[in-house]
Amino acid sequence: MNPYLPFKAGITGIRRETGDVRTFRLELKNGLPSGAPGQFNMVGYPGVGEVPISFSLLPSKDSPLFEHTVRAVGRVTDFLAGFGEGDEIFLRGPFGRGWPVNEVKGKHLVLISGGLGLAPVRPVIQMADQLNAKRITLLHGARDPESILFETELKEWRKKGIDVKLTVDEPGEGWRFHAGIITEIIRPLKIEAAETLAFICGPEIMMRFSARELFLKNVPRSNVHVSIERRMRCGTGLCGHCQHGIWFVCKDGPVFSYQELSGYPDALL
Amino acid sequence: MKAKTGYLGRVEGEGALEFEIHDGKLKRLKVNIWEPPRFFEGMLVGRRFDEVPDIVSRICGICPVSHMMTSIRAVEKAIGFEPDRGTIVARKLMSYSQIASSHLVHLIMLALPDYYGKGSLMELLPDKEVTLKKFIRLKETFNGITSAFGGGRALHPVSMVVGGFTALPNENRIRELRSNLLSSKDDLMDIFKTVSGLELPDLQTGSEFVSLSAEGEYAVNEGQIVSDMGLRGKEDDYETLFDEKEVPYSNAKKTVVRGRGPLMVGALARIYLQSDRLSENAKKTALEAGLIPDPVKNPFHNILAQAVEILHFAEGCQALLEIAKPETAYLKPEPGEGEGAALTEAPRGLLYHSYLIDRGGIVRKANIVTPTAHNYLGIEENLRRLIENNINEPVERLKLLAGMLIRAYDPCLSCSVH
Amino acid sequence: MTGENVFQKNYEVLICKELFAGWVEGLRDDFKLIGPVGDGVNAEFREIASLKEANLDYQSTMLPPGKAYLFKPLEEIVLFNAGPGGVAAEEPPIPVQKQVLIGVHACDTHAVFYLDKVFLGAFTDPFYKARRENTFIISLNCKTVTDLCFCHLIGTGPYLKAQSGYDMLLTDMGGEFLVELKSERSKNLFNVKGRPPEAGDWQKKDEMETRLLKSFKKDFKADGLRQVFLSRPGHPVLKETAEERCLSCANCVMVCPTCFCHDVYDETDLSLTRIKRMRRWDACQDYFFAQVHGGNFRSERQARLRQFVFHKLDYEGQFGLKGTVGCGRCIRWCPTGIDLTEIAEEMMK
Amino acid sequence: MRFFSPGDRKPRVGFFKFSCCTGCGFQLAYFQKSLEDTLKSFDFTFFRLASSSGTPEGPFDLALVEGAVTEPYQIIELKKIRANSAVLYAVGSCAITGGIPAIKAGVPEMEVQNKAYRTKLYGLTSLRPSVLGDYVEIDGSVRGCPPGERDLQEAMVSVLFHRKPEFAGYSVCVECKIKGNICVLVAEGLPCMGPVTNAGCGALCPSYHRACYSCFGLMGQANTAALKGKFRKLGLTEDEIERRFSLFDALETKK
Ligand SMILES: Cc1cc2nc3c(=O)[nH]c(=O)nc-3n(C[C@H](O)[C@H](O)[C@H](O)COP(=O)(O)OP(=O)(O)OC[C@H]3O[C@@H](n4cnc5c(N)ncnc54)[C@H](O)[C@@H]3O)c2cc1C
Ligand code: SF4
Ligand code: SF4
Ligand code: SF4
Repeated sequence: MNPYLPFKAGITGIRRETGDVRTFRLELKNGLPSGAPGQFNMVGYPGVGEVPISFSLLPSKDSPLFEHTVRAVGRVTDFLAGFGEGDEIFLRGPFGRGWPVNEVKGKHLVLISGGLGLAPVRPVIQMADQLNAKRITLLHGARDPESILFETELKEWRKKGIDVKLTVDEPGEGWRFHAGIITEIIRPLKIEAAETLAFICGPEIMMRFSARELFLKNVPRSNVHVSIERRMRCGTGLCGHCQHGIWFVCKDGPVFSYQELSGYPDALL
Repeated sequence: MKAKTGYLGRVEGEGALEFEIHDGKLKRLKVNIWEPPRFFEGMLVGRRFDEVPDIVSRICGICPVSHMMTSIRAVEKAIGFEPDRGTIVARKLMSYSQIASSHLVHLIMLALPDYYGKGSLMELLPDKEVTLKKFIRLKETFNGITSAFGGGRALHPVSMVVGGFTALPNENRIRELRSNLLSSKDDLMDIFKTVSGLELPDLQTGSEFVSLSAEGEYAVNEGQIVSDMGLRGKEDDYETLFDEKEVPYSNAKKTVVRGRGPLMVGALARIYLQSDRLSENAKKTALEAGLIPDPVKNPFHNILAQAVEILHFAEGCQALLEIAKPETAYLKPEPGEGEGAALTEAPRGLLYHSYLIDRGGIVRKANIVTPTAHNYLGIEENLRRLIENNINEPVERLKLLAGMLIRAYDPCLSCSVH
Repeated sequence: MTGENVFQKNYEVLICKELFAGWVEGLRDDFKLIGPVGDGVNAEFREIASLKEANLDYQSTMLPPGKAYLFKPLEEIVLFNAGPGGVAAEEPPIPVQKQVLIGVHACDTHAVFYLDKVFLGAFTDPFYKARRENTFIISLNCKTVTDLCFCHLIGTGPYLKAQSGYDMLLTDMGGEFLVELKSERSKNLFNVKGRPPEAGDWQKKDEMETRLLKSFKKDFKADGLRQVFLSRPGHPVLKETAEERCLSCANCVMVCPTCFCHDVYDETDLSLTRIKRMRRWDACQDYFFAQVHGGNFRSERQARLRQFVFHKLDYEGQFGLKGTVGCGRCIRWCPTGIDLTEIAEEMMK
Repeated sequence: MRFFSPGDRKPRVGFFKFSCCTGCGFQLAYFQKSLEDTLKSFDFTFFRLASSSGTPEGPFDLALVEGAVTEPYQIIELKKIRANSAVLYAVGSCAITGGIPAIKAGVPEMEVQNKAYRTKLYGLTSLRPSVLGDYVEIDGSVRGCPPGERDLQEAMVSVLFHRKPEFAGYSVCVECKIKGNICVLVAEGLPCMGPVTNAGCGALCPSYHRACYSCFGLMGQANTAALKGKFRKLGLTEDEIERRFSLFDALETKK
């Protein structure tokens, strides 16, 4: 099989999250979709190109539909932003190694996300019931209250027993939660270092400082997982663009433990 | 009444026509060429002799080969270099194919719409769909030759240099070019028919017809100066035979035959002066078009002459491709001191380049006179005649006629200013 | 290659060169013959009609044979047709042309093993796979070395020691070739009778190899780089070389026999009916290579040069093989002669 | 489909010319391979070279502008074009790096003029050459002299698709290697400009056994000092080196 052949997916719904971020609800035209939390698809359109986009919701027993949450920043993503319900897009996947959800059992799972970084974390929350975690904490930071993603779902997540803490850089009128950078809500967190597993996703600099906060609490490097971003053309470990040290971020990642990443140049981490 | 075209569409470069009619008399007329000057003659000073062709190529986007060719010959004369036979053959192929190609674009894209009262070829679609397709096939054929010999592109070719060609196409490619030409015969005839079927306005010019002339061949890359008024001379005599005048309202200069008046160069003048050296087929069509044996000196007929020349040069290419060899035609030129002048026939007519080169191979002086500069004065004079002959026509008609006449010359304003 | 077992000995013969050439010519009915044409280090693997056109005494080529003929510089990977009914994806045809690569040196043979790891690893590239399977590789032990060769330090030459992954190994024994068959299919294909080699022949081969090993000019310590690289990624030699000499022209990685990076882009015709998804050799030395929306991971020239040096000399963990095979091409074809082994040595100081 | 399909209004294109040879215009309207599709897929509402109808006033879905800026009136026109156009691409070396017209940037203005004209023309208002990007924001550069077919096609397709373009940004050497040419700089010591020149031509010169003369202009982040050093080693004089770099990049070298 030619791994470059994309599948068609129909857009069954579009949700405008914030200014330039949209969530596309998708349905594969042929075959059944699959995927694990933290994995991504190469999403695009012929004549425009393909870019890596994480699952923000996975297909499940209840529904074959899945979601991608996309910020319009350039050639491909701007083009995607022009699509409407009923349109078709093209994708390949799922690719990559996602979050190590099998290791969560019995641990305190700390999810830390910044901005759009919440999208790849959402499938973890989606399957929270099956993880058998001792505790789940979600720390999420955004620029301002308007740019908090999936706001309507936060209540539901809290109902599931997830401890959700929010912070924004620029609070407006009526903001009830913390104001400031993400590390400020990590610091007061009470955790048992060895029993803690952290999944972090967001801008590299935010991931670096968040991880440092955890290390200060003695969380081992091998327990801190980050999802990193590199340029990708193929998604299958062949085009070479995503190489970081010995890793191909597309097939060996995008999720890595801090342990695995340390020592290689050309990263903010 | 004042009439003005804001700009001249479908000509190469920037210019406009203005005239005034008062009491049924034409008072004032000028073709204003505001094409911005780039001062090539100034820029060339201080550059090395082997850079000249690449620079002058950028005088014009439709006849770059002519500028390269003329400068190469002038430079080679200045430094005392003799090209080999293979080079001469390949150079002719470059010029022939470029002239055919340039004529094609003029006839179909620039001139044709006038005769249907339209602004562009696109507006003639889908009626002229077939013509468009043939036109594209033919341009591929001729551009194919220029680019095969010119280093991969027909526009600003790279492999034609002082000394010869840095590489030539291989046998397969040459064979392919031959067979493309062979299968273009019908298309060529159809284009000729399209053009010869047009109804051309009447006019008679008093301009002196000037072209090159060579022994036994239709002169293009080299020859003697001849005219229908008895002018005779070598290319080295050019500056004593012709004079350039600068006019305050235009960035282009006007050339005259010294002591006489305006001249006309280009396809019509060439056929007028060298019809006996046209290929058999071209001769037949020239006869059919009434360009021989008793020609009227009607500048509008220039487009007929171009159509005939396309046939002539297609056959010329065919013959040359038979003898073209894929061996590299290149001898390394050594810088030398001297002065050299060359004249060639560009698509639009006589083109002159001359250079003074110093011991280190550096250009010290350059002079370039283009076909449109040669035609400029004649264009204005003929416009005057045309309008006076039709003075009672409505002004819109006069503007159209005037535009058609200017376009018939296929002027190149970028060249004229350079 | 894939799945084939190490081949037992005893398929070795000495045959005269003319006979061998005759056999090669006989392959023409089924295979495209591709061999080295030209002299010295500027030879070129090209399609040939017979061995007469080839020069098996060539020293090196600019483009490596394996990469050039298995992983094409430019090819279509998906086609799309667009029409009123929408857009449909179509698989471009899988290459079926059989070809023989004749005279592949040991380093270049090893480079193919590296490419196998890339293109036949976690994901299989269908085009590479098809070409690989349709390619019969006749390797050749070197007779001379160039002053830039360092395969002896990497273990990839000058004599080929690998027992599988290619089809046939030639050693020039003067008037004869020592032919060693290394694949099942070569046994089926090679039907020429010759003289079985004797102890003396093997001894002669060993002596030739020893002599050759002594003629290498290059010497540097390829081991122990790991630590140096990890501890001093900002070594001044990288910065100086990058700023003063590196052009970011990418010649080094384009000629590298193991560099596999490529770009993928869409070529659309103006009628919007036909879209070709293309891949083209790409290079980490190019400024845009590691650019993403929010930044560029290797915007500095020094970082790009380092990626190249580390990827070739270190990062063995990636595929379990060294990224370099010691062919010296990146040094030779670098316009300013940047030498990754000199950089490594400087860093080790 | 999201892009202009046959039923849609064709994108309106304006083509403008400043100081240059009109070669870019001819490349688009005549020489390039997709001529038929180009003529049919777009509505050239202003294209002096190809049409006497239309208006320069716009509005345009795409404005293509060729030529260097060497006259004051061009700056005013350019700003107007920008204001009337959704997308504006600079086309050709003259508009992008200054190209050949910029050679005169290295010489005092009057000196060059006096070599070309004997008398003083009152209409002459020539300025030191400059490029489009000096005056307005451009959405992309279709490089080359003439523009390369790959980028030209990309420019046109990007408008049909309503998407951002992706132009070649790597060196000519990349294309040269893809073609498999034996490098003329390394193997023969010809002063090839390929290592610092933006790709897009398909490595024409080296493919025809000639040293690249940089008609596509310097690529971003070109290490000109390093190449000059190499040329020095090849035995070129400072003058020769200077001339090689000032043929198409005079504005860059004469800064
Ligand atoms: C594993 C992974 C998961 C991602 N998940 C999401 C997601 O869920 N939602 C979301 O909005 N974005 C996500 N991104 C980022 C997204 O891929 C980029 O925003 C996108 O590639 C930008 O492409 P563009 O064509 O719109 O922009 P341009 O800037 O025009 O990019 C041009 C080309 O550069 C490359 N490129 C540019 N930026 C990136 C980038 N950040 N990462 C990789 N390649 C890049 C692409 O190949 C692209 O075709 C993810 C990235 C990675 C690596
Ligand atoms: S070939 Fe040399 S100059 Fe060019 S990118 Fe590689 S190391 Fe740098
Ligand atoms: S990252 Fe660079 S050195 Fe490594 S394979 Fe890609 S191009 Fe070659
Ligand atoms: S010939 Fe020129 S363009 Fe080609 S690789 Fe060599 S230096 Fe680069």
